[in-house]
Amino acid sequence: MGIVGIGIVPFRPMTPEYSWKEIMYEAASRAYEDAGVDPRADVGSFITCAEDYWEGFGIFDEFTPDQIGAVLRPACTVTGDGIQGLAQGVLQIQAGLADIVAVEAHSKISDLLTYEGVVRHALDPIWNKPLGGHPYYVAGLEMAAYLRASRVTETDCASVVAKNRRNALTNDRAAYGARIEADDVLASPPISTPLKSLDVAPLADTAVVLVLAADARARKLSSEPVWVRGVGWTSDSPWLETRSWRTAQYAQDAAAIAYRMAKVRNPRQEVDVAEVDDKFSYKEPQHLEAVGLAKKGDTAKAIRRGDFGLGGKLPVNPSGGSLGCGNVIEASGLHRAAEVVLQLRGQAGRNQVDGARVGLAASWRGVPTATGAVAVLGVGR
Amino acid sequence: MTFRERTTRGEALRSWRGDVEADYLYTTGVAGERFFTELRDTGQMAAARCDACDVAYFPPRLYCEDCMAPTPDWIPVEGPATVEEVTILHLDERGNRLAVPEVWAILRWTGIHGGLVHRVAVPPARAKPGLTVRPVLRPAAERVGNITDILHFAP
Amino acid sequence: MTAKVAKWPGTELSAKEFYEKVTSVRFRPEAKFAWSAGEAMSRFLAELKEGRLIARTCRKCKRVLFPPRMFCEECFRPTDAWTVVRDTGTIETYSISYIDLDAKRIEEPVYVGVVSVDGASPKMGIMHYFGEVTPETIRIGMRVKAVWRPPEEREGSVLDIRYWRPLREGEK
Amino acid sequence: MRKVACIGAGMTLFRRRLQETPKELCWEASRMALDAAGLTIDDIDAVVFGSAPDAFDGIHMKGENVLDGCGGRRKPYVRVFTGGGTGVFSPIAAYWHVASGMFDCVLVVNEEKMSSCQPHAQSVFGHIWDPILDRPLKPNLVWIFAMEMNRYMTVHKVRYEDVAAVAVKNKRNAVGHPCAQLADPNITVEDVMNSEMMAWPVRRLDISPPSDGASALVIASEDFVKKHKVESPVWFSGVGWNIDTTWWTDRDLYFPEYLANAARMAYKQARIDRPRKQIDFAEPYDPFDYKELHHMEGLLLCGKGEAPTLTREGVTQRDGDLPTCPSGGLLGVGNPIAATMGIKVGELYWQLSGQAGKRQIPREIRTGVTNAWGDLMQFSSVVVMRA
Repeated sequence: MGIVGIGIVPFRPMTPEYSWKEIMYEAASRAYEDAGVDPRADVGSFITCAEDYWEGFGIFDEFTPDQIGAVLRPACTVTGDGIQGLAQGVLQIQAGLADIVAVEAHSKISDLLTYEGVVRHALDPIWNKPLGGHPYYVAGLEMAAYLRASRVTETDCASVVAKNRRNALTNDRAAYGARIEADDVLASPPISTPLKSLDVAPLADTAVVLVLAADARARKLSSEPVWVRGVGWTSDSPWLETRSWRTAQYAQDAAAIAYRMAKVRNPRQEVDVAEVDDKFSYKEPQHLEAVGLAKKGDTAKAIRRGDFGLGGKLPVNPSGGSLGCGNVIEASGLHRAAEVVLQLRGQAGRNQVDGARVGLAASWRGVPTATGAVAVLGVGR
Repeated sequence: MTFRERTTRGEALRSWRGDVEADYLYTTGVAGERFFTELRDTGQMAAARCDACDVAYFPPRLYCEDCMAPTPDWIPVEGPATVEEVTILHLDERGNRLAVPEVWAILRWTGIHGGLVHRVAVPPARAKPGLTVRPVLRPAAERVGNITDILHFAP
Repeated sequence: MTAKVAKWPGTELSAKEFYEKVTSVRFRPEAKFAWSAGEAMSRFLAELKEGRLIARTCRKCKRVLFPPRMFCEECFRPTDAWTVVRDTGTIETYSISYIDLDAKRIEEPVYVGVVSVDGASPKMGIMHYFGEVTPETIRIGMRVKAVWRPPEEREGSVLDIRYWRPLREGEK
Repeated sequence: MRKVACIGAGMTLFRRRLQETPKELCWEASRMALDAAGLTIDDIDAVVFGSAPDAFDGIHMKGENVLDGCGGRRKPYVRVFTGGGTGVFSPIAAYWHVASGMFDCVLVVNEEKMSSCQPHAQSVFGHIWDPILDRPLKPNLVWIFAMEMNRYMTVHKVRYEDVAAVAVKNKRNAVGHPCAQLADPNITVEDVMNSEMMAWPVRRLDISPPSDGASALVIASEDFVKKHKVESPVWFSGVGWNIDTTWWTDRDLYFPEYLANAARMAYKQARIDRPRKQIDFAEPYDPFDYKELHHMEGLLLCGKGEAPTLTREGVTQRDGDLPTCPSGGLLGVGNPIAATMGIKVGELYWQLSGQAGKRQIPREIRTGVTNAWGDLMQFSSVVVMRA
């Protein structure tokens, strides 16, 4: 399978000039233009990644087909992250159900007035929800658990924020590029200790569409398609009480599946660029360890050496990540896969990682989930 | 931009208010009913054992999340809990700053898989992993039969 | 299946058990929105306030698209121009509702249905109320006209039209 | 393309109120399906979950919350969602998991707990409409059906009693279903015609009841079936799905074009060119009685406007030439939206494997078709299965 087209609407904190349909239409138009396909004639299946409560609809699936070209075509919603949607597209193509699949994910989170209320509504209705509390206590506890289990410190996490916001300054798609230092992060007000306000990726709006094609079609459509070498998606226990807090188990399991499919044996040597979920600062190192791109116990040193910076040994989140671009909810994973596509095509501008041939995108669905997905993308061969 | 034209007057753009709210009544379920009636009536807590996996789950449940076997054998959860991780929460449910921050913790019991995530009534400076705490229940006459019957934990 | 299974899972509760006996949690989430209406709907609402129904045209499929949209879902291209359509139309279908939003019974039934609007492409219309009709007189195919609220009461909402009434003899 | 079979099914009772939490319902159905297939959760490579709006159970990201009950922990697990169409769509997603070659054995679990929503599940249906165009009119879900039913009946000059006959047939068929909520061996067309008017032309007994429930299926590859020596697998021979425009007030509601598209997609894969001749029985989606008629026509099992005649002539009775909803359908067994997978794809499995007990169609059957329908009168999913 190859990715033959991407469309990204530049991230912004709010987008009053677009309805949710109009912002999706823009991403789809860009992606189909990029791929050189006509959605009304060429695309066999359409997938939108969305959750009703993020959107404010009883059944959001109703409101998806027109703006992605899916009227009177096979289309569905995956209530998950964009890489989970991408995975379903891969399966559909492998199953012979479609030759070309369009995968869409978006965030119109600025339409939501009660973000905390909706996140809280995802907590278990019997054991957690009735206790109240801002739902980010889950992230606070997880950060505490991770920092205690690793040698990564609050300062290391702060430097992740500084790196990603700075990377975002040279990414035209990012909404939150800024020159801030680790000290600024450490001095920002506490949310749920050790988590501070600048450790949290700010929300943003966008829409992202990827066009996926079967091998033969991909070769026809593109001189250099970006191949989906492997994809994996899993969940740890949804119970806060019995899940793994120190390790991102879901990311570890998802990566294992993706690597097996991609025949990646030594990720640290084979992956040239990574875009891993950083909805909270500590998630970047935690995810890097889980997907085998940082060695447990060594991560802090690698951060301090600058291994994950632009120009480092393994550039991580050169796009700026969620911390720098903005947290776009279910579109986060799909956006990062698209950023990896740009890197592998050599179209990442100032943030280009030289000679990138294999890239990884890893997503997480955010608090309170323990679900994530991993895609391994590559060019050549 | 993908349209033929766009308005350039900010005031021309509308937003439309609404919600997706409703009232809910969640039954606590088969396992929850057993747990919460016992907690309400006797103040006791219990975990559900999976014999095959030799694991006692807390909160108790109907089935083993690992092997999917039923877990009809319950054992009491007694003694103090240990604080495994702790966080000081500075925001309320709506994102406003709390005047008095709350202490939340992951609480574990020896020999039990799982535990609870709950508030701990302790000054933030004393809120550290390793602290032992006990549940503070609502007075017996005021219990309602759900998790709020445990008001918080305290040393 | 059936023969082998002695007891089918599921613990049935009566209303009394459900509301009064078993342990439970009551909760109301906070999930409030202010959806951006966007380019097309913002204009549509503004025109309603002026007592007009507006559509968009697509040069490729030659349709007059109502309600208006900035892109044509058939041709997957941007639509081309605004055009005012009429406030008369035809009842495509209807219902006479004896229940409200929460399925509670209401005294006076509500006449509701789809009206296709004159000047838009065939079958293109909106859902709305009908008035000045009875169960005996309302019918599919009936010609109707919008009854607008007075200008000072309009808010830029579909409720700026109170309902659609039968077109009178000789009225166009 | 790999051959894919259903090798086990399970479901809970369908009831107005069940005590189980959503995840407990999922577990009960999953456990039963695994037992029926003679498997344990270790045999399952991936899990698909299906459910309709989060707003029924009242849990944001409901799929995440229930995943342990579905056996999805530490496995590839995903939830797909096409409104009411989910009941026949999540099995299609399970199908592509296996057909892709990536997984050998997949569990698909569907669940709905509508009783959580107070005072009535209807309160949530208010949120399924367009916020700007529709919601200000305070619409009730029944309006959808009423408007579509009226259009259908008017275009084809259908008599109400021929529509009511569907409710009678299905509620009677449900007598043989151990999970049924509204089975009634004695119901008559008069009972339906005399039931309370909800939204003309829809009366109370035209409508399936809101329910709590869950269902599960085990879906496996041909290799797995052979390796495990599975008895009476039932094969997927075609799948299809299709969605129409969101602008439902721009369409003629008398015929479900999207369903015809979905059916054509499934029939092409199943090499069916004369559905009426090549299909032995059907489980059309029947949340309302006229919907069965609408869907028989959309499934191309008869011409436009012919379904009422087939019903009147007894062709669709269990012992007729084209039995429809031998399960008892949503009208008789209940309507926990997505969980109706158990009486749609589940019924195809049980009928084609000869395990339908009292509901078994009394002649040899080889091919069955089912569909579900959802969103705002705009989506359908279709599955064709063969013994």
